[in-house]
Amino acid sequence: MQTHPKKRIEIVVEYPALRRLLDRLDRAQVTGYTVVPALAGRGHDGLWSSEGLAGDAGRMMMVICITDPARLDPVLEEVYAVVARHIGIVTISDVQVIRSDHF
Amino acid sequence: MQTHPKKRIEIVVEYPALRRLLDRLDRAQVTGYTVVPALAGRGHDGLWSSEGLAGDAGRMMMVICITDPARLDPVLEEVYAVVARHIGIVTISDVQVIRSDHF
Amino acid sequence: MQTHPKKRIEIVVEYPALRRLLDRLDRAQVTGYTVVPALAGRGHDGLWSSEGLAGDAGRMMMVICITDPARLDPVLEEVYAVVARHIGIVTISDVQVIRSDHF
Amino acid sequence: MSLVDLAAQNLLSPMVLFFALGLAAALARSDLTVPEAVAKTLALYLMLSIGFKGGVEVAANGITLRMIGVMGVGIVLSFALPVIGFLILRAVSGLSTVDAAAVAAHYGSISIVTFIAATEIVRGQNLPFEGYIVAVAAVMETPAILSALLLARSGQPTRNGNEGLGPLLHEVGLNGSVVMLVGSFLIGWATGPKGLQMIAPFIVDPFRGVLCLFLLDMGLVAGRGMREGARHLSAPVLGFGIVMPLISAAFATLAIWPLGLSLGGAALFVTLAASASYIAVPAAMRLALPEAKPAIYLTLSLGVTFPFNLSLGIPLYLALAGLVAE
Amino acid sequence: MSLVDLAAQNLLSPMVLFFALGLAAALARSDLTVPEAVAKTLALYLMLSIGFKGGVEVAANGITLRMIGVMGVGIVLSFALPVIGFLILRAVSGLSTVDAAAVAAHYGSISIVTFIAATEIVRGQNLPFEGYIVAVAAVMETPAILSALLLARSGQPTRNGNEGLGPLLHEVGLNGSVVMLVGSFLIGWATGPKGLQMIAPFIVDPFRGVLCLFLLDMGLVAGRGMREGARHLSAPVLGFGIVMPLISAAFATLAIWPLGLSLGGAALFVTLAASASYIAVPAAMRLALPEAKPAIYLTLSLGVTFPFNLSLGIPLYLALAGLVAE
Amino acid sequence: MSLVDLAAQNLLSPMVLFFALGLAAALARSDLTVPEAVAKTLALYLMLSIGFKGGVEVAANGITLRMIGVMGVGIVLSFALPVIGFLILRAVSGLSTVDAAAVAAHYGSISIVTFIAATEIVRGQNLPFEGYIVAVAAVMETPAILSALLLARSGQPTRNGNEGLGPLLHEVGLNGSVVMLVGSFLIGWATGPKGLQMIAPFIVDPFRGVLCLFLLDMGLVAGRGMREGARHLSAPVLGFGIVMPLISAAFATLAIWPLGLSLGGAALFVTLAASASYIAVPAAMRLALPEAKPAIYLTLSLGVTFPFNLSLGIPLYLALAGLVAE
Ligand SMILES: Nc1ncnc2c1ncn2[C@@H]1O[C@H](COP(=O)(O)O)[C@@H](O)[C@H]1O
Ligand SMILES: Nc1ncnc2c1ncn2[C@@H]1O[C@H](COP(=O)(O)O)[C@@H](O)[C@H]1O
Ligand SMILES: Nc1ncnc2c1ncn2[C@@H]1O[C@H](COP(=O)(O)O)[C@@H](O)[C@H]1O
Ligand code: NA
Ligand code: NA
Ligand code: NA
Repeated sequence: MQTHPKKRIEIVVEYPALRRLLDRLDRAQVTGYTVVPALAGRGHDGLWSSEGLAGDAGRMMMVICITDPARLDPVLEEVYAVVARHIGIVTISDVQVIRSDHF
Repeated sequence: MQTHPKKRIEIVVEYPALRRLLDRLDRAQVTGYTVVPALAGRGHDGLWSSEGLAGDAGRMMMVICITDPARLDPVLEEVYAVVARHIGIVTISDVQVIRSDHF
Repeated sequence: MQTHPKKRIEIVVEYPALRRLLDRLDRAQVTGYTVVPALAGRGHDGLWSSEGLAGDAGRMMMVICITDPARLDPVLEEVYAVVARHIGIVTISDVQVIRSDHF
Repeated sequence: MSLVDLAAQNLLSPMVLFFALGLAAALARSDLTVPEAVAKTLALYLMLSIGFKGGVEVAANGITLRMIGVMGVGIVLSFALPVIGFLILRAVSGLSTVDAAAVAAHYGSISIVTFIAATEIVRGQNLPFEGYIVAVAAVMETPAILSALLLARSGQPTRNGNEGLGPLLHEVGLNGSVVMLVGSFLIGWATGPKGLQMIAPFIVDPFRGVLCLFLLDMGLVAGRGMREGARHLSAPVLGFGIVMPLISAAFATLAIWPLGLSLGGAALFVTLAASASYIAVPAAMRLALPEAKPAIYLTLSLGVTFPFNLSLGIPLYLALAGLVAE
Repeated sequence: MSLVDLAAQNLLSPMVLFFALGLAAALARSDLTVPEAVAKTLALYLMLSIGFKGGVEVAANGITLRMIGVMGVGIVLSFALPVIGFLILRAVSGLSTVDAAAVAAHYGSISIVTFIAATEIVRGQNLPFEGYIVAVAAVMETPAILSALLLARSGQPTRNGNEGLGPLLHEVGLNGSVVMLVGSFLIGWATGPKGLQMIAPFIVDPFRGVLCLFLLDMGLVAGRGMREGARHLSAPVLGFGIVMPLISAAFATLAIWPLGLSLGGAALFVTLAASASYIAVPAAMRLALPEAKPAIYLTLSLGVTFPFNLSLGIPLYLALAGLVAE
Repeated sequence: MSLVDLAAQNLLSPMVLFFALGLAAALARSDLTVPEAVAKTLALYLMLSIGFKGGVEVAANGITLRMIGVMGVGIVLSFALPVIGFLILRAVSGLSTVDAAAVAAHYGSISIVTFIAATEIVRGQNLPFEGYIVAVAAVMETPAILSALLLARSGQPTRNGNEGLGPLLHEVGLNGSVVMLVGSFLIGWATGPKGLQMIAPFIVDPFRGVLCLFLLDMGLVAGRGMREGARHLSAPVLGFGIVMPLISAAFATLAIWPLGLSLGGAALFVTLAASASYIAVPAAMRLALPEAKPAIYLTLSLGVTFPFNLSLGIPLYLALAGLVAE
């Protein structure tokens, strides 16, 4: 099957900043994204776990966004504007997709 | 450590089509897959969120399948048969695994 | 934006072994990891689903760990020590990150 | 009690107000949410409770010819109403064949929460009703789906055949909510009043409070759906979401006239006909007619018809039922 | 009431019927599920409730020599039964040493839900029972695990030593379900009847209804397990899942003969011995004996022994207890 | 009843003991957890119940000048207490401006669970209290956040302006827990005692039991937080977590002296002032002052102040209230 190269951006970010991040992604006109819940983790800011939490501070989310390599930089800039101030990380990788027009 | 190249297929698909997708993966004789719940997302078909949903229409799932490069095309064909008609996307990337015989 | 190459280790492992795995990652001095719940899957040990489970045996988790290429091998060894005896798989892929010092 | 009084009293019930709270919170973009796992469980609970109680009543009163008659009428309506809905939609809205069929399916099938809300109103008026009505609800869930599939195929010859009707029927018939409702009904029937007594502190006493929480959640989901889905609904489609329940109610009123149901039972039956599915049918449509846009049918059923029925519809159906009930 | 009547009555209780509904739904491949978060919470609720109520009874009656005796017998049985189970499995089944030890561990330990179902049956017969039996349940959970580890090592010299016994004991002893049961027992003990009165509308009144929902879920999980796991179970292993509980029951009946328990208490003790763990021991086995195949022990405990005990076993154990109780 | 008796009785209540169980389990590294979805729902339930009941009381007693006065005093305290807290922290702890402001915000705002625990103690002493106190709780939630933002900016001129105050106020004011509390209050007000009667078996009867389960969960989270966060807390900061509630309580006691509240109402008001937020404010701080370290303010509020208030604080505040109440 013919495939087309894209970039996959994976962001782990604290829940309270999620809405801001998604607004930024919309502003960067990405064609889509998917949010996956994270359960626990560790980083510079220490260990966390969402088990038992009644509130939203202290939960983390993983956001996956497939985008065109040509649009990577503007998208990363928007993402970075949020993640730089909040608890979170960003990774970028190469992927192939089937329907190029979808992204 | 010695590693072996494989392909990682990541599928985001609406929950009602999940059983069909997994049946197709079985038919394509993949050695395994993992299903991860998605919480929210956006794509051509608009925004969605599974929060508060009592029913299953409107939920999305992420399916991850590691497969041999040689078997990629037949697997993709089965996957595509489901995803083409349903709400969802497919990405493929390169990964390394430790135990080649496991996949 | 300038990016730096890292390795992304993705581990799917049964829940009862999770604490051991995370202890091993700490021992290998990774800078962090993220745990994502898995919902269902299939592998050599058959089908499983966490739906309806009151106990923890039979659940699976996905652990994602971004690490420096130079530290990959010692980390993989610790990971492998757990996964070899338990139900689970390990994949490694190349990713880029923005802030190199974070990892 | 006059229709206006009844409507006013209904609008001030905790149930309707919690739904309104959810709706308002979602429209104001509050981050209030009920976790998905809990929403699903609340739905299971409501079906367990309503099914069980219905079964217990049938155990107490036995099967009657009238019961079989009402179930028969229910099945016929579930088959027929989608056809009427489909023809209306094709005439007045610009919806495609497939979208029109999918929407119509929802209106032939039923909404258990609308039904439950109606039982609370009926009970609030101290009206008894036939316990087997919940079985009628169960048999009305699925015929509409078949009806809609035939309608959709009338447009595109054999497009949807690739998975076959067999698996689809299996998936629809064994849909979790159907199994829960029917299973609990059968268990209630088997164990009777003695069984009910054992678990009443769980399925009877807190029932209305749980319903409030569930309606809060439905308000949240409906409000979010309206925010996202409104632009997919043209004026004629919106109008359909209000008019179709009234048409269904009129047909149902006529259809059960000869059957001599109690006032409470008749009101519930009319409500069933007028209600639109939002759990079982959407899931079936994603399988059977994936080309149909969920933004249209989900928004219409949950965001327009459900609020209408909950607030104004049910009191009206009770008044309608008064015209034909014993 | 005769054994047959009792069994028949039990089979028609809402509890058993909801389990059967879950089983049937899973075997028919319905998509009915109870969310994992809710299943876990239902289990916590049941342990909170049963532990607390047991503690309250001990607060009312004080510690007796008999209580200490029964706990001692329970611990001995939990250690000893796995040995018997292991020898039987090695003799009649083709299971490896590790698999046989892992399976045997489940039968020495106990199942709280089986215990709870038995308390409901005992209560349904208006039989009082000793409140401390729930403490006996708690102390019987873990000895079987140690026993099984020793059995497994009898086969392969020192293979499992790499994590040490210390961390394992910590993980098993502080297993969430053990902590919940013991902790609630102690709190019930400390607060006594006054504490119970405060939270009775939560832990007493709806208890049986919640149990029905939990048993529905267990039926679903058991049914799914049977569909997936059945091919891993040979005929001798299947038979073990029925025969071993009977053997355990026989030993337990003899062992408590001298202790003079009430009929209700004796029936519960025999049930504990005959029950097989499906939460605490499987988790421990994944840690201690990861080579043992979960498809075997989980399917056997949850898919064979639990349904047997719930439907026929408990009435039988009640009859057995009648032979030795005061 | 003397203060010592009251404290002793409180320490032996099921509520406090379940919190202690959770704390102990987490500190011992047990894997006992309450699923997140359930924890969130328990919190929603508590707010629904407490809000609704408060509204019903206001419906019964009407709005009074005193009510408006107490709300006004509450708002002023919520604004003022963070300033006091901030000054103390800057004087005695080494915390940065931003961290000190973030911590101070928690102490100006309130904790609904602390409030609920206090209502149970007050009720246990058969003391009536003003229903509108729950509305006072609601209005005290957010002013402290604004206060803290101003304090933080006093340090770094315009650093946090990049998202604007508007969106922040929207997110804070429509925070799920605030909406749930205020919405339920209004619904209770609108439906009055008749509405309460309908849903009392859900929101009243099991309330204390649900609270126990929630406190178990809070103990688990607090214990885990203490294990992780303790190293972030210096001795002065730890001390602040005990002393600040006492200071707040003293101010609150003086401030309501002239208002003539009942003993129960006064005790609850003082408790509100002395309590520290752990749901609404942390979420707001992550948005408004992301540079502030959550390990400090979450650990302090949940791991130090909450346990102190639950065990010793509330009895003390009840005694304090006795000095000024009618
Ligand atoms: N560019 C993208 N990156 C990540 N996820 C996407 C993307 N596009 C779509 N998705 C996910 O796939 C789902 C279906 O996409 P669509 O069919 O375009 O509506 C969306 O709801 C998202 O969860
Ligand atoms: N090829 C695969 N692709 C994705 N996930 C897999 C694959 N094989 C195994 N897994 C996951 O890893 C778990 C354990 O695998 P196994 O040890 O082979 O049973 C499975 O239950 C799946 O969740
Ligand atoms: N090296 C890493 N690999 C995977 N996830 C990480 C890594 N570092 C941080 N994270 C995730 O990102 C969150 C925030 O990271 P930090 O800002 O470093 O505390 C952590 O809690 C983890 O969930
Ligand atoms: Na209908
Ligand atoms: Na046993
Ligand atoms: Na305060």
